[in-house]
Amino acid sequence: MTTETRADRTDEAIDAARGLEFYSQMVHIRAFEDVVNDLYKRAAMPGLAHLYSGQEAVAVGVCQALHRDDYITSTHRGHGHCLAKGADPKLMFAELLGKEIGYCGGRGGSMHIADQETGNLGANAIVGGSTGIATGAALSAKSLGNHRVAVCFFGEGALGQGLLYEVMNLAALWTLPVIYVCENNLYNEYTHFRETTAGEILARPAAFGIRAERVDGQDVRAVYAAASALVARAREGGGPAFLECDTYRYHGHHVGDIDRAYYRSKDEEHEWMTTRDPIGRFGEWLCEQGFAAPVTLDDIRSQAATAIEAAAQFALDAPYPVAGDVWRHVYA
Amino acid sequence: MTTETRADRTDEAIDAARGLEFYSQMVHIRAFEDVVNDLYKRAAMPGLAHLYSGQEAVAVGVCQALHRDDYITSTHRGHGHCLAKGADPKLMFAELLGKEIGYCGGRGGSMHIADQETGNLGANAIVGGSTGIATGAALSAKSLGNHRVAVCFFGEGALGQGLLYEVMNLAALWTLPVIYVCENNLYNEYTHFRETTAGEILARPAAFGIRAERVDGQDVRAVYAAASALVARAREGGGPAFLECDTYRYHGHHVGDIDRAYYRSKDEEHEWMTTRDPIGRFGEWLCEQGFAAPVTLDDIRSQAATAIEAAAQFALDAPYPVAGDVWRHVYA
Amino acid sequence: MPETPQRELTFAEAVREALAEEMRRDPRVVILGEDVAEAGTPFKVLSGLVEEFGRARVIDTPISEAGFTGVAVGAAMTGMRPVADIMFGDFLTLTMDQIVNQAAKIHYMSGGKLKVPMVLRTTMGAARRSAAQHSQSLHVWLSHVPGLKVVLPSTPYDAKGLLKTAIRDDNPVVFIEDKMMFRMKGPVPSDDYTIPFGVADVKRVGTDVTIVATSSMVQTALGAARMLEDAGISAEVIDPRTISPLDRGTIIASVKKTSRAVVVDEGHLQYGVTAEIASMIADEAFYHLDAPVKRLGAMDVPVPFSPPLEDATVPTEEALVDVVRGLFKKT
Amino acid sequence: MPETPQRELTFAEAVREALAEEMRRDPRVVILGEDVAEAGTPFKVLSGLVEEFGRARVIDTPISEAGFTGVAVGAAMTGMRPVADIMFGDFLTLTMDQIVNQAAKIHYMSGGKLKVPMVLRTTMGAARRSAAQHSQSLHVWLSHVPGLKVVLPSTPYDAKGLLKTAIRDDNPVVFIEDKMMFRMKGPVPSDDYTIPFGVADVKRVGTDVTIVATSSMVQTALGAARMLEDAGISAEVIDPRTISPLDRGTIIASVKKTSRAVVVDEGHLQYGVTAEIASMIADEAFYHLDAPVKRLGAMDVPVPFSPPLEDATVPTEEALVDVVRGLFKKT
Ligand SMILES: Cc1ncc(C[n+]2csc(CCOP(=O)(O)OP(=O)(O)O)c2C)c(N)n1
Ligand SMILES: Cc1ncc(C[n+]2csc(CCOP(=O)(O)OP(=O)(O)O)c2C)c(N)n1
Ligand SMILES: [Mg+2]
Ligand SMILES: [Mg+2]
Repeated sequence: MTTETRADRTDEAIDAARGLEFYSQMVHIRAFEDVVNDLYKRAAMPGLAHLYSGQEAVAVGVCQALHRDDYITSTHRGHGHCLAKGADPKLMFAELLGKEIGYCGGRGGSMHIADQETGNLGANAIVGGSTGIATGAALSAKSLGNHRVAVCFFGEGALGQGLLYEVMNLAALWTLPVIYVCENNLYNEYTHFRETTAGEILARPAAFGIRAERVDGQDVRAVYAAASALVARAREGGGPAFLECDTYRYHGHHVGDIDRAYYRSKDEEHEWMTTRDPIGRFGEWLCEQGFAAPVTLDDIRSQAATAIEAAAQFALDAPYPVAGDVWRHVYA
Repeated sequence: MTTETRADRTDEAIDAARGLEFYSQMVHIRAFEDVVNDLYKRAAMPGLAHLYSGQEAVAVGVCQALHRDDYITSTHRGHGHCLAKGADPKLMFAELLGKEIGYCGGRGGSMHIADQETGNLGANAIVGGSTGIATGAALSAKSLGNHRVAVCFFGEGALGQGLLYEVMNLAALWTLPVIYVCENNLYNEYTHFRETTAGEILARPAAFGIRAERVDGQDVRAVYAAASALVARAREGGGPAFLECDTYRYHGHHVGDIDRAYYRSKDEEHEWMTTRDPIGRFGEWLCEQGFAAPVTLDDIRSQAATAIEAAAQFALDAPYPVAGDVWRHVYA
Repeated sequence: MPETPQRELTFAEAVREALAEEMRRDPRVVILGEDVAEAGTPFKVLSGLVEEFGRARVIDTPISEAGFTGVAVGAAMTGMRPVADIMFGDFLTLTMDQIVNQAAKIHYMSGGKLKVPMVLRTTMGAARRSAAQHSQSLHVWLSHVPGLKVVLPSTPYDAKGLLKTAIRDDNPVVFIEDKMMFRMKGPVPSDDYTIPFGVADVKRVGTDVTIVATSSMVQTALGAARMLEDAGISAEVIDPRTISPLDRGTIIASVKKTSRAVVVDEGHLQYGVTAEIASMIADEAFYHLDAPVKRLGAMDVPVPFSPPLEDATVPTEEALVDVVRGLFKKT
Repeated sequence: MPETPQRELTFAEAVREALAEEMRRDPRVVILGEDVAEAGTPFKVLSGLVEEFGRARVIDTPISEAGFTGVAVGAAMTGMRPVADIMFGDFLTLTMDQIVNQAAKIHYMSGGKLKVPMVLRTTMGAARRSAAQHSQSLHVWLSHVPGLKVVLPSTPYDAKGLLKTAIRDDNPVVFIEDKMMFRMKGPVPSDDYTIPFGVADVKRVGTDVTIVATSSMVQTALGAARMLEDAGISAEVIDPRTISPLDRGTIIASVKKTSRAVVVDEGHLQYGVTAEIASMIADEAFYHLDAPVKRLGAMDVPVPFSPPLEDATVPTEEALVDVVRGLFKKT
């Protein structure tokens, strides 16, 4: 099985409209996470949340390669996946605030947000816990012959979970249309992945006969190109693939993780944020191509900020579930 | 990480005495299993047993590379490992018959036989279930600095279990002295391993940075040579290794598995038994080297048969535990 | 039980027939597990199914209990109705995350939007000289988990009807068969019938004591009831059939009538199924009880291999008779 | 409790002190888990230990709960005394095979020859807005398994003494800390003391009703007892401290004195810890009870994220007061 690096691969055609769509999505995710962080700091959000800021190019690049009825499974750090797959920020905020109108009636919250309508089978608070689900969705797609593809997003921390290897074996044996997207943001919580990950990451899926590639996860064009090829291949019956995306989370492991010096340096953070920011880099490219002027991008960003603020306000104003409804939905 | 085939590697020095010892051990294991099968057919043994016949060269070749205080963990098909590590057939039969004097006071039986004195941490009836234990024993060895090595025997079916990958990752990260010995006898119960095992077996451990080799498991010299090198390397701090041994079980999955035509052919069985039998091949080599005359080997075989029969009789005559003792040993 | 004279099937045949009928009825039903296809499982319960339905619907898996259970969960969420086969109930240990943290909770966590219509078929029961890792009855764990249903059939008739209900249920259902019952015969209608969950079955009517028994312990209880009859004690035997949901009403009504109760289940005694049922009876029938509610379960030891030891660990008819008789000694 | 005026420590500090003292005493004690070293766990319970004992004894692992638990089992069998740290009790699901089929049974299956002296430290408890996969209290599962001991400390004092006992025990011990108690303060002697397993602690003496409470529910019970006092009801609060082994004698003696009992535990109600204890009381104190034994547990729903829903699922002082008062209404 081939393992190769696709960072410098040429794009699937991204025209101006498509490019602005990518940009807008990444900007919306960033704005969403800024507001989540703010809600936390204002003690307006129950519990904690794991912010996706910095990793936007992965969710957007991959989800842009999918159809609306393709499946994704997501993680504790799942807001970006959810938005990129097409969820409505209003209903997402409502879920994060535990409101009845939220995607899961407030029962799930940030770590379990799901949106069946856009094929999002749910975030998952068990590291690696959704790898079986994504593989099962791919089995359904194959059995039902509906030509859907399933994408399983997970952090590199999930490489520690045996379940991943069990299901990769199944996916390879059964030639299932599933793409395992490993977002390597360098840290399993507060521990560098080099301390938890022996050998070579790509060699692991490759050993199971799974096509394995690596891509610069801060380059949305590269992610989109790699994902498009692998998704097309899976859709045509070419079987599973594994895509490692090198990326970085800008905030702490969760919103409360403020003092990070003991596990990563400010310099490292600064370096990633300034030289590899997926939004900044893609914005420059859009301008270089003449697809947008800087001011257009400024507009997109400020409109996004406004829209996201409004969505949060909608959620803040929405009512909680009534306690008497706690029994609902235990059984279908 | 290197993955290579060692079938044709030259031996560690095997002199006449050593050679006869290897031969005798393999012959004892074969005789032991024949008697187990017979006890089952005579309804003299409770439950079932999984016979090791055909795979003797693996247990003997590997255990000969170990010291008495090195550790092994074993499987449901564990009689061969237990004998090769130095257990007494009398006490083994007693265990298989559920007698008080058995290695585990009759509490464990065939699938849980353990012999602390020879470093055998136990057979295990959970496929892959002992991979953590062996790795933990290696952690002890490293922490306590006692220069021991742990060998984890398992069938290729355990490649399906996620736990194996979790602990291989740990062993590689921590450079633990553990050797994962995969006895590939082609079948997971009644299913050919090709239907359950995607990709390349050796590539799996190699992906975790574990030295991975493959050897003809029907050639005790090759197994011994490969194991000796890997054990020495581990003992010197060189870290974990994985040794795939190609082998074959002569009997059914367990003693009751008589009609096997639906999953493997008589021809296949015949082929392995006649052209690759580990005892026959090694006997020929001993004669070629002038280490033994055919009649010496005949003697060894008949003496083994007699000794094993006597051991079984000892066990048949031994008393059961008293029912009132059922509460003993729940807690230490 | 239907009234016309009927075919007799073994328990294993009843299970197989339920699966075959449901697979014919609904193409979304697939079976996943180790050695389920040509081998038909080591217990031969599934023999013949792959011949009828093919390998795309009777799917041999690697030895990956967590993996294929997880795949079943995902498949169930996206339009299939998988039946995952865990060869020995002891291996549930490997699947707990997928069953408990995923399957059981997904419907609730999604606010009712996602469903996981799957069945996890597995086995329980000791006395096969299989030792501590192949003899457990761990069903109480799953009964403790909201979102799961747990079914313990005790006859071929119940097995067929309950399994069909399980397959048609939109929730994850754990269906547990006692290995010792596979060859037990009983009447099984050839037509399509289902048995609702949460409805206990009075397996024997009696007046003096209520024995609540599950799975193969129902047979033990019926045997004990016959022995008690000789001693002049009339035992009513109630089989909850599903321990989650549990039909509390039928049990309580019986105890209010008999004023005495014993609960027997093959799981370990301590923190076992009998604790829930006994404490419920002791609470809800408090003012009707003439004696304490007694419990009988497997001894709290890992199941030993040695026959005389193993035999000492499992509840027997004699032990049950003794417990019942004890209720009539004191006043 | 010792009599001299004492230092106050938080529950987390008490746990850390027990670990530090045992690690100083015995070089074979090592800690294995995710983010246990420099991070000191997300709860910061282990902060400072890696600085004192180094990375060879406070070992960061990959996110491999089954793997490092299995490694702990093997290390325990061969001369170490590992403490494996499972961040959230919800992740026990991933380790069940290693704990239940391996650790719990090895001593028995080997006829007493092999030992597994290890501690599995983990957490329990809801009310942190952490939703269904980070809020469970699954301790009843482990209490059902012969070969394991299960410890539920309810105060800093108990935490230190019980953890030291756990580390010195030659059996696998599951030690479960309620996340909501980590900041609770209480007196903790600085000297070396241990608390024996299987000995319940009467946390409050009373005469009218016995409340058996575990873990953080002990605090709930003490709060309820104060409220009940105002209503003229004197409640005795008993904390079993270890639910396996369970000190049946102390509980029964109390109930024989008070004639009424309520059992409260934070696990789900159905098939939960309260069932064992309540059924035991209803049996052994049958002739002394003036009212049925009542049980209070977490609601039988996956723990919801939304605050008003989550709050409805956990037993509260008010709910406990209501249950107790109910016992005095009927005669
Ligand atoms: C099975 C399991 N173990 C531990 C945790 C606690 N935990 C939550 S997130 C996390 C780190 C995950 O790292 P990674 O997979 O790289 O994702 P990232 O947070 O970097 O996006 C851990 C250990 C968990 N949720 N599930
Ligand atoms: C976790 C688990 N799943 C299933 C089984 C049932 N089982 C016992 S042996 C076996 C096949 C093992 O195949 P392999 O590992 O190749 O060993 P072999 O029998 O060939 O020696 C299976 C599936 C088991 N014991 N444990
Ligand atoms: Mg990460
Ligand atoms: Mg095999």
